[in-house]
Amino acid sequence: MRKPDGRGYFGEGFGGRFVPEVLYEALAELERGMDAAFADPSFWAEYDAMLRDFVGRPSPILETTRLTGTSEAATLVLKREDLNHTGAHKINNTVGQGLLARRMGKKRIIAETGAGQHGVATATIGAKLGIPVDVFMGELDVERQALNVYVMKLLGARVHPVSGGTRTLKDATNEAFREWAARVEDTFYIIGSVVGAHPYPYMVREFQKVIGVEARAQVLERYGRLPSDVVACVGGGSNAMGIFAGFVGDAGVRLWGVEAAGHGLHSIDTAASLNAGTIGVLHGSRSYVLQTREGQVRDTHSISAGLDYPGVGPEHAFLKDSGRATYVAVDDEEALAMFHACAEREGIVPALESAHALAYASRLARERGPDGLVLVNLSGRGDKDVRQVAAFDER
Amino acid sequence: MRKPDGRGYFGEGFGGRFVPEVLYEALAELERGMDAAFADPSFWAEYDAMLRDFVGRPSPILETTRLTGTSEAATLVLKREDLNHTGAHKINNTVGQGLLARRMGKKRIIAETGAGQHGVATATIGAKLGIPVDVFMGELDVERQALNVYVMKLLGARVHPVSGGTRTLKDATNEAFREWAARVEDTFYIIGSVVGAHPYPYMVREFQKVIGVEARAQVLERYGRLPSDVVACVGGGSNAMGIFAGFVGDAGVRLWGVEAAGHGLHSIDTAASLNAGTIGVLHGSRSYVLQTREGQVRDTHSISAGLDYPGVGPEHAFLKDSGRATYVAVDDEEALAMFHACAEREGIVPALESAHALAYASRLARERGPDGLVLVNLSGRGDKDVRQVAAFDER
Amino acid sequence: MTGIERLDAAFARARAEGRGALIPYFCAGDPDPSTSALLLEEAARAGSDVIELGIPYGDPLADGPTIAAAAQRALAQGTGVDATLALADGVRRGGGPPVLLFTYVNPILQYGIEGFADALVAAGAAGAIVPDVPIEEMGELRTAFAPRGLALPLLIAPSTPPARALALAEASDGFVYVVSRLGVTGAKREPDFAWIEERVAAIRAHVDRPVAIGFGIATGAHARRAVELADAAIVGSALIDAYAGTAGEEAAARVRTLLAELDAARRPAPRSEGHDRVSR
Amino acid sequence: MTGIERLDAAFARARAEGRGALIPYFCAGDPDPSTSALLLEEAARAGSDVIELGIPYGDPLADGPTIAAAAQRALAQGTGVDATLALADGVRRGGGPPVLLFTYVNPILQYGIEGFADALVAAGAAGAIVPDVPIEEMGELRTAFAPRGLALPLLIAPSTPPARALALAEASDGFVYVVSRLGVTGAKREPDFAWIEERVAAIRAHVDRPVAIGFGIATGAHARRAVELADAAIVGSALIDAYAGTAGEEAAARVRTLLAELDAARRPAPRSEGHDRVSR
Ligand SMILES: Cc1ncc(COP(=O)(O)O)c(C=O)c1O
Ligand SMILES: Cc1ncc(COP(=O)(O)O)c(C=O)c1O
Repeated sequence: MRKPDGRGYFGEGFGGRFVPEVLYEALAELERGMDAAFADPSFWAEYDAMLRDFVGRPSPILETTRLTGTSEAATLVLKREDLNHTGAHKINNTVGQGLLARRMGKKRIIAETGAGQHGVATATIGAKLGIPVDVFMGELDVERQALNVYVMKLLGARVHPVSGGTRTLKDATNEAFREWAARVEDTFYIIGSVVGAHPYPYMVREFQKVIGVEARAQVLERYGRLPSDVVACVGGGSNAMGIFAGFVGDAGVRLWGVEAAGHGLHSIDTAASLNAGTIGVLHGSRSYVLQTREGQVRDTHSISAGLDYPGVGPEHAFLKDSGRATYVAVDDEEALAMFHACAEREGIVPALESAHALAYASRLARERGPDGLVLVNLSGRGDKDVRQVAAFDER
Repeated sequence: MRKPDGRGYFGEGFGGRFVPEVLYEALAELERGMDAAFADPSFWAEYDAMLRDFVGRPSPILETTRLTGTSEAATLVLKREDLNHTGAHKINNTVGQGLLARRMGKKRIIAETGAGQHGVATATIGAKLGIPVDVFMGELDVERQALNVYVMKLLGARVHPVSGGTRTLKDATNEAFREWAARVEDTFYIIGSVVGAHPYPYMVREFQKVIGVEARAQVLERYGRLPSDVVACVGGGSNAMGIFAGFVGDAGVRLWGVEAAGHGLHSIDTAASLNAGTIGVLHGSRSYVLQTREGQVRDTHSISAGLDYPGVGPEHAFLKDSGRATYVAVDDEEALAMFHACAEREGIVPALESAHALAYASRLARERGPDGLVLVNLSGRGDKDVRQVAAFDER
Repeated sequence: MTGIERLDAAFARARAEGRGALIPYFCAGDPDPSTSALLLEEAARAGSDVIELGIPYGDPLADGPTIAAAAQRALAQGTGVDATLALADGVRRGGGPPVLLFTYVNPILQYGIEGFADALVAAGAAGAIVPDVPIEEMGELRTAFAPRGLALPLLIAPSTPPARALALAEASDGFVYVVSRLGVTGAKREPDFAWIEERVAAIRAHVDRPVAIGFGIATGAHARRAVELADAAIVGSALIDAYAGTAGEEAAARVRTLLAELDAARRPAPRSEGHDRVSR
Repeated sequence: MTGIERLDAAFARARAEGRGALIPYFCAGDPDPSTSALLLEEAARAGSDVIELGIPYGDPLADGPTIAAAAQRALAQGTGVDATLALADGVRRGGGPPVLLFTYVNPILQYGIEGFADALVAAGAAGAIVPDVPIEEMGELRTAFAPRGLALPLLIAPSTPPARALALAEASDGFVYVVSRLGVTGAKREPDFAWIEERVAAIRAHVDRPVAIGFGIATGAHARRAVELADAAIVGSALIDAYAGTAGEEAAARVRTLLAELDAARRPAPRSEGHDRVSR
């Protein structure tokens, strides 16, 4: 798995750097800073130490015992990103970008957030490093995720509600870009997934790659063989790219990205960009986008806030078109059922995002039969979702 | 650190088995089962594997960078029990007792809970092992900790509100004992701290000892020496006994237990049993108890639900009276200030319980000066407390 | 007479009269101090052989909701150890039956064990049942109680292994307290008479001492079955349930009614009066 | 005449008349389709040298709240690419100044680049500003635009390094768009004229091409300073703010007033009339 080309393209046409000129040099500076850091073993040493002591890595793998409900299913193994500090894979990336921000001498960090997970992870690294953090969050999400808003504030971050557009993640991202444009010199923008303009999709993947590298070694050690399948949910795509990165060179391992079908792939209420979108430019790169024929970005829907995004990382578009990975979708109902099943049968309350991946992985494990070995990325814990599910179940 | 004597006493007079006859044989059976399990390497192998894959152990140690606010302070190191599955040290114990329950062929698990952490940890292991769980919880706590109640239900546990007495943890514990008395044969009672009748204080300590064993090795490896001081908060005392257990044989290491002073040690609103209590019997063992001169157990108060308990494990009473450990207290206000400081300066939202330990450890680190090496048990994460603190701060 | 001797005498009298013994339980100070005294008089008047009198305790591990709530009410009105002993003293002065205290261990520890024993003697109490002190922890209490002739009956539960049950029976003075079923006190759950029958037989085969059945004895029928199988019926929660929500004369009247039912039940039905029982 | 030629002619005329050029920006379809047409007529009548016409876009990364909100209103009423081109066509038919479209790249991609270029030609538009396509990504657009004589001016920002700025200036056709300050469009934040002065001088030293100043030009004073330092002032958010909340004739009148102020500001004060400027 290599760097994209000089202009930030994966394969022929996915990626790039579609941003206003005011940000161009900031991205170039970021790329230079990133290249220098990536070439510096002391940077990785710092990153590794932080992942170990602060984040709690390596995260374990856990064999499920009751999840598929049958002994005829494949072995189903969870990669436990839910055990990370702040409860999801997001922190792997914010630690990396935070250290890079400090190395580049930036005085301030900004971030966008939807459900609040990336905002919390960014506020967290800002607090640890002593760098002030401003988080942009759609007004609607500020209301829906009041608890995470308070956690970000506890961590010393300022949270800015964004009132434009659909008042959700997409608009928060727009606003973060705009804020960056206003203060490029002293500000580091920590993007939360493998999206955005080059070098973000590559950089975030490199910071999430630890998931796949660990998981590959762990599975080999425990089972003496590689998994037959690797499954991850795809919002922007960072947890999926992170785990895929460990296995993309293993031709025999099938890679599955699970999108949020919402009310259904063919409904208007979906968030499955790769399955129901078309190629376009959003937030600085070319990839699949849920959009109208006129090129307006569509409103999306998923029960899971972290998957409720109209775009997807360009490297996934490349993996899809090249056939290396397969992208499927799981709807709200199936994800919700799996949320409950995982809690009741495995003692783990998964993030609703991760429940999408689990649902598909569980199906796959039953299909594969006892010889299969399915590895699924449990990208986060579901504490953040409990209130929403409770409200949902009460209806 | 040894087993208590045959009757369950630590030193001369702390511990024992003060329970109604109906429970006596159940405790004897439990002791036999425990002894057999403890002598069986395969039991510990199962426990270790579960701690690794399910709980996420070992938990790391983390050097704080900004917490004491001065470079003149001792090195202050956190043991990260907050990173455990379900967010606190409680799960180490429920995994152990859960495996023992299964080994002993019990068909049902019961537990008491205050803030809900032990209830969640018990529901979690019940779900993982497929054993039904009933949790007893004071009516007042059910109201105050609605989120944890829902999490327990998600995990498949039944939660029974207890209306007697002060409608809090003490009464939930009474009720769990009563329920056990009614169904001793098929029921395993998982107590949540180093309290209760023999063999619970010993057994729970053994299941929490992993904290201290890990931490000792980690500190030695990282710093090439032992800590000068080890600090932990004390509610029932399990996280403290767990970390103390690693160091009690190292005469040069000072051990500090931090109780909740509430509104102040000399006020009526305190929960500091060792500092403000007298010797008595509560929940089956003799130890320090907050009680009236007539022997009625007093209402307690702490901002932290997990420390809001009128008793304390008998081994702590022994360590206090023998002088091996020192017990101090931190009040609501100082704990709350540290809750904020730790979030803002270290990027970790600590449990309010743990904030008591951190507050004292931070004082101690400043006293010790640069040569000191203070290890503090960060027993849990504060997500569960965020709502309460938000409400508190708004006043 | 020592406390133990008074208990022995009470059982001996019942035996001599060819009937079972009746042991009502009351929580001292409930529903209020003066009603509590009235209820004790009522119990004496109804011919109780022994009275069990509970010292109110806030964390009664062996008690169900009825007695726990009674204790809360009594505590809220300030009834402690001394007030309880004063009530016991009142029964003695009124010429009532021996009073056996029922108390958790912690109030005794705070009172001081020796002092507590002295106070029992001074109040003319026969001894105490301490449900959360198993025989293994009895040492200190026994050391204080034995020289003063105070009884310290032990409880045997369905979960007590047979050999241990015999040891407990042997170590009990006054009588052996057989718990009728698993669980805590309370009138809601039925006694397990099959188990009681078996257990009492085993005890009697080895130990010559009266056996009382308690926990869950709530009706005349229960009491009758208990005294058919053993020597005495202990009734607690059912009495408290009977006066629940009342006080004074009303409470006394309700207790009187239930005690009368229990009194009738403990007497062997004369064969000639068999039809009476049906028509009553 | 090609689009580029029309732009060149417009700037040449302004230069010949010894004044700065005025380039107002409007968001097509805002506040409603018919008012939008009225506003364009107003702009033509006021002697605008070029009109910048935005294709409404829901996720305008380079725009502040004013233009973003205008686009939302226009989209809500159904104004898309074709309606925007029809408005541009209307300006041409009415004999107005050259119209330069302002559009994000995604609507172009969905329209198809070649088709979009054809449509521009058909509507008589002079070219397009595409703010989210940096020069590195310009290839395809340039390939379609160049043979059709359509302009593709580039933006230079304060964060653009000097060498890159010269490269961008050289690659721009029609004019060089110098962004007056960091950040996105919007009338709230002041232009940084010191920086503009320096940057324009550097460009002029190397490139012979008109320079326009945009972003944050909100008042006559701003516009005057802009045309003192460069060749043209671009005014967008201030115009939209001016008609905010109105429509039809009222909106047109408000735009007329601001355009008059801007028109006055772009004309050099004749030295003999110096006192006039003070007394006005
Ligand atoms: C737990 C969890 N999983 C997955 C996602 C989706 O993001 P990505 O696709 O970048 O992994 C999120 C986003 O918030 C998340 O919180
Ligand atoms: C995080 C945390 N720390 C400490 C405690 C106190 O318990 P113990 O003293 O047994 O460690 C609790 C109890 O709920 C807890 O949740």
